[in-house]
Amino acid sequence: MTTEHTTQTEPRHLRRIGIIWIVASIIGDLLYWFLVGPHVPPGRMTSSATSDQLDFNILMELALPVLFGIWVFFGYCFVTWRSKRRGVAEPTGGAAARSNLRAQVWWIAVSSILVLFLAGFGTIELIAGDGSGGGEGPNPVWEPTGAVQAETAALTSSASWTPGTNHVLVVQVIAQQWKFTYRYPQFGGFESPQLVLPDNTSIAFNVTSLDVIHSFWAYQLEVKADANPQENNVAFTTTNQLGNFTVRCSELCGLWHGAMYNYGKVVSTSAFQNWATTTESANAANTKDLAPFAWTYVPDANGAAGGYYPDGTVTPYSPVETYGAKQPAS
Amino acid sequence: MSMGGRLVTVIAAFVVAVALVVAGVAVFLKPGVPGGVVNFTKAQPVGSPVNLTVQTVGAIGFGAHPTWVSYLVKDPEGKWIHDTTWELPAHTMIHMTVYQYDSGSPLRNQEWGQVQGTIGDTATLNGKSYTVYNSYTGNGVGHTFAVPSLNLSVPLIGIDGNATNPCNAAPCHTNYAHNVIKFSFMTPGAGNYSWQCFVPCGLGYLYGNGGPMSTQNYMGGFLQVVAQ
Amino acid sequence: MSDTSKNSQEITETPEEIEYELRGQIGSIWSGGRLFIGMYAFLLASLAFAYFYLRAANNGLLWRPHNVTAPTAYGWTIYSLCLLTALLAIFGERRLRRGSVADWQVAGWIGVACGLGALGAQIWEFTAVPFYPGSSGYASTFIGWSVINIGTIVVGTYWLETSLARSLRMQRESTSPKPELAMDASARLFRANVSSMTYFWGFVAISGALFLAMFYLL
Amino acid sequence: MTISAERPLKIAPEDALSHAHPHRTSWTERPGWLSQHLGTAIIGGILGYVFGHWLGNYITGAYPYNANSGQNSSADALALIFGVVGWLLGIGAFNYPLAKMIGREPKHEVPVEGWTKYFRYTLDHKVVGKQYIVGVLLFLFTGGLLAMAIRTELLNPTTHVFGPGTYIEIVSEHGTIMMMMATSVIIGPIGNYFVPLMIGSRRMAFPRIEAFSFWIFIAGYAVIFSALPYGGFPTGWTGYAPLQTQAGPGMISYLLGFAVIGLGMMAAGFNIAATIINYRAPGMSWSRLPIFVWAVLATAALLTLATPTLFAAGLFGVLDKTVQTAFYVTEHGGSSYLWQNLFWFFGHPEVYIMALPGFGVVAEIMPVFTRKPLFAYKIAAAGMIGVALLSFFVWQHHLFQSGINPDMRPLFMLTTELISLPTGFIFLVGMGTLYRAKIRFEVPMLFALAVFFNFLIGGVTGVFLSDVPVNVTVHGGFFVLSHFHYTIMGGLLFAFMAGLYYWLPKMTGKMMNKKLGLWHFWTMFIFFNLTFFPMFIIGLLGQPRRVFTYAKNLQTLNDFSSISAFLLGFSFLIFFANLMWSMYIKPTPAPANPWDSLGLEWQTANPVPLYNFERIPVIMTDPYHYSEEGAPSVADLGVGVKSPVSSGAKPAKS
Repeated sequence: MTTEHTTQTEPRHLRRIGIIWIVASIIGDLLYWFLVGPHVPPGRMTSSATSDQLDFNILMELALPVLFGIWVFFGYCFVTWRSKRRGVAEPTGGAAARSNLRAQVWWIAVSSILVLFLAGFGTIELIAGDGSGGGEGPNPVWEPTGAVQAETAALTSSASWTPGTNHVLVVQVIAQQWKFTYRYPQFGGFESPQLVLPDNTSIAFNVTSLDVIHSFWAYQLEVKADANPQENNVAFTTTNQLGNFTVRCSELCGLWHGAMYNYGKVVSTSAFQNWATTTESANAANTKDLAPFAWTYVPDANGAAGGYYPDGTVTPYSPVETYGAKQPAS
Repeated sequence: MSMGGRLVTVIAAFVVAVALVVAGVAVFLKPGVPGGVVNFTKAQPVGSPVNLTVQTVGAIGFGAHPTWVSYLVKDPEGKWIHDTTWELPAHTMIHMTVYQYDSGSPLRNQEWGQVQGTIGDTATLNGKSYTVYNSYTGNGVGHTFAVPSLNLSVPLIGIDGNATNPCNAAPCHTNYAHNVIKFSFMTPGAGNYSWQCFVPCGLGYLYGNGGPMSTQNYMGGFLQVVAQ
Repeated sequence: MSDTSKNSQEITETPEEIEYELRGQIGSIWSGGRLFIGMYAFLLASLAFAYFYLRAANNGLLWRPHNVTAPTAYGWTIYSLCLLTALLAIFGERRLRRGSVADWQVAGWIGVACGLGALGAQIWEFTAVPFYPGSSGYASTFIGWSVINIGTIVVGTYWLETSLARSLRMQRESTSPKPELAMDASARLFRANVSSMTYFWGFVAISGALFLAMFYLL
Repeated sequence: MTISAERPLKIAPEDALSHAHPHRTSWTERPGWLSQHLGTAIIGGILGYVFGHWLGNYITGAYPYNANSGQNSSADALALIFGVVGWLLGIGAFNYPLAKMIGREPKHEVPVEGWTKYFRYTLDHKVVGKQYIVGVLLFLFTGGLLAMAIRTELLNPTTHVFGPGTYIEIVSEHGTIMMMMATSVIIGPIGNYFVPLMIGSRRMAFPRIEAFSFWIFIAGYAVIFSALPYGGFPTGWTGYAPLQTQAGPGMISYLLGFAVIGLGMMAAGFNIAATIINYRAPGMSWSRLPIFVWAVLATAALLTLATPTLFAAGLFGVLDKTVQTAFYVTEHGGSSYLWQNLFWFFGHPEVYIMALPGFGVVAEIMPVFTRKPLFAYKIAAAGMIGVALLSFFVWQHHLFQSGINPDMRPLFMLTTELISLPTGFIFLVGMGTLYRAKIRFEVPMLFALAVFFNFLIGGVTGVFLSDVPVNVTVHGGFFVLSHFHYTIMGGLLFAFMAGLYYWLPKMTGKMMNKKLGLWHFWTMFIFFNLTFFPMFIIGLLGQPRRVFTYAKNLQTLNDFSSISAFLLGFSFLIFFANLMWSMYIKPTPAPANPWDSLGLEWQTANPVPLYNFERIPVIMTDPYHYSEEGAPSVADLGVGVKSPVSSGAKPAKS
């Protein structure tokens, strides 16, 4: 927006707007960075929480100048060129008011750079953060060191975990209507409604569902992964603070969706070791009855599937044949 | 029509609309607790244990969904009531008795075959104590009584699916085939605690969790725990 | 005051205005016909997406157990009849443009018969399907395809039939021997409509071949 | 007085063919008691419903899954399908399609005079536009009341006004009804009424399809409302399978409701696109098209191309629930991901179906109240088209945490952030238009400016959501809920209000009351922001969507939001009062061109005659030559009057 029509008395509006904008942006950004930024939820309990907080704050640092830029511009226009203001000049139409190549090029250039930077930065954070705590599907492309070995070993009966050896802890999250339960394959595959995690450890959450879609949201851990039936959705994070956290279901899953939450805790590695071995032996009687540890659990076609599909009554479809050994004996 | 006439018309139409909305809310959305609340805190000395007796039935036999499975509760006067919100005193021992009239099936997740959160993590089936039940054997599990937020879960073992005298309409009497499951638990502090069943018993619904499993007053409700 | 008809005095349209509106109308039939094909393409693409998605996922190894196939004879019959209808419609339209109204009528009505035959075969096929709808991903998408194809055939045959019926009525109401080929508004609109209709049938023939291959041959 | 080449035009303008056969037969003439209207439609709907229910139970009642579950989805589905067919038969939508089968041409319609035409299958686009106002307000107020119920439940974290089932039912119904409303809220009333007027056309391309789109929209209301007596559906408006497959009979209402509304959307988009392409007046080149028409054209393209996917997804869902296919059931060879992909492939263009007309209204209104030409017209049009195109390539950003194609997340993060470029163009246009202007803060202008404020927040938070790491926190929580309320309610609904206050004088010849309008604006603007801004914080603090219980420490914020929401609801009462007062109780006649606009739609007679323009206008230039000396007039209206040339900021005449 050039100022071709600027007369002697006309102030240089764009410069004024620019100055107000820069001052407001600097103050806003500084205030945000030092006062708000460090407290942005969900805190810094894990590696993904810490890096996602940084990501949020960087976005906010860029968003504030954008917001201020547009607000200042609009506000300035409202004050300066409101029709009721005494002596406001008649506007000038014509070609100059219809488009301004410089302004358009600048606008497109700046917003493109901003957008491309954000996409690039987000991608780097995503990859560097091993998926940033989000669900990465059954075969994660970005994962912490040792995760592949731990995941592969988890399916064997020899899987184990000992503190201090930097082993990735594999936790299976089983969502069902309407509760999460957790299996620990490295501790004999016991299952528990309690989620306890060791400090300073990379955790591989393997999230699956026994029925409809749920979403495992460990809020303070900054982990969120949808639980789909017959799908394994893996999310990683590394704990770095002791404390309690909340787990909620964040995908509408039916009647008791709102009641589908529990609290977990991050404890010291030795306390975790202690809890896990104790629970493993306490639950041993039930663990042997559980379905063998697997990434997903196919329902019994007749009983647990609810009898919606008339399996087995229509030839040639036979659930026994199609499900084969995966079908639990009933 | 004069202006006053038009004004009256609009106001009348508005009143009619409001009435329709109120009626719609009352009929379709039904604020409040479905069925109502059975109160176990009245006529109860403070601190003394509460006896809570319920039954499960395979097909309730009356109401809007006669084929649905449901819980019934015995109110303090000893009458069976179709109602799943129970008002209980806080920090009090609850002695719960379940008359199980329904047959069983394998659990979707054998985790719920474990008795959890009761006093001593144990329950009794027809007088015999148990802590774990393998649902792939025997009669399977009919239902579980579970309060997820209290980590309370008790598998209610099913009756023989081929029993000659199954109960098909509530309330059932003890001359029908049944199991008696007893356990005790402590109520926590005041609050609303939802309870539900983890057996896919909503027959004819995908994963067995639709219909009665997804409708309050059938296979789920609240423990309304109040401070005394 | 808001009653618009009260403000409508008797006016007359100039010939230019009539011609302008008529061109708009012909253009609408033309572009509407293509837009309709676009809409239908997205509908069929959704089905094709479901097909290939479930095929690639092969969840529970239940994409297509035992390589079950819908009755191939029905598939070929339905598709051949659809193709025949399309070819007859296209042939008829070409003959019509060259002035042979009788050829258009004969080809068109045979086309309608073929379309109805395809519809009947598509419906009757349900009785001959050797699998349960929910038994596999293939079975599900096949049922979906059958339902969508019933819709397609109904729409196409209806369009062909209404064109022919219009043509017949034009002949009955007109004194000239070939009113379809006249230069009046009615005839021009009629020809635009027939043209769009043949394009649709051509689209049905091509997309039908793809789905024939997907469901019966692959 | 009719000469052979000319025709009298005191007929329905859609009836361009009638002159071809002046000696038409009397096949359409019926006695008055056989005429078709809303009443016969309702009767037809009820009869169809009863018949369909009987048929479904007759065929499938004995199937074991129907007997066991105590519900027969096939019967419910057939009842609703036949109900809609009966409704359409009753209103007369099938008269012409059936007559066509015996070669009839469109019947000679004598336009109905008086108020009864609003209850009929009327072919005048101006009547359809007004019908749509009532239609979308019906949706809007129903959805709004449900929103009040949601906020009532959320007043307390643990004490429940409604049960959890009823709460989910309310949430789902609110979301679905509002989404359906939002697809049509501007396109329906303003698009149908003003697109022909803005492009200098006397008619719509397919008036029957237009009337069909309205009447099936109303049938859609009945279908989706039927979910409430059926006990609702538990899935929210996104209808995720397999919960969808598990749900009760209300789910059928959802699936068929969206299918029915989808048919209406396709019909509306089809008709509008054909009209804009083919019925522009001479001289109305693409570069002279009013920007609102560009927005509507982009929207129409999305409506026609994206909606078939929704239709297909809904069809598969209905098949899963009735004939037990397994499209969405993973254990049976289907996939729960399939619905998510199909739904969001429609769902994201759907979001822009809602946003674009709002942009169009705002950009159309700005020049009038700034007395300046629209800044960067080409950029604005390119932005609309760009948004429409890009919207097909971003759908997986709804699925960042779902585990679907996780390695594609950087790509979808990029496409999603790229879409903020064309969206940003709208802001450039707004800012350039305001610069050195003379701004009149009339009620429509205030609403239009509020769109910029709200949509800025909605758009910036959209960038937060598109960033995969940040998305981990905000996905599925109140943050995203607040984000899309800022874009849809803050953007679209404010733009709808701007459009309504701006164009109602043309549609009805009556002015909206300015004082009440200002009250309406300020209460709506303030309480909208007070309602939804706290939800960003609530979301960041960890409250998931659609829950009936939440953490106790969030009660203060939730209560603040709830109370603001009730006051926001109150502002809609002010709107309703204003509408009734100004349109019915004590109407003030509007000047012919109350805002002193150059737009072609203001140049026709008032009220708009049936045929819109006495002569088809010849367009000389675009309608944005404000404050320009020696500017050409917009159009030659051909009746001895040229449309006025505006030179400056005359004060509003109201």
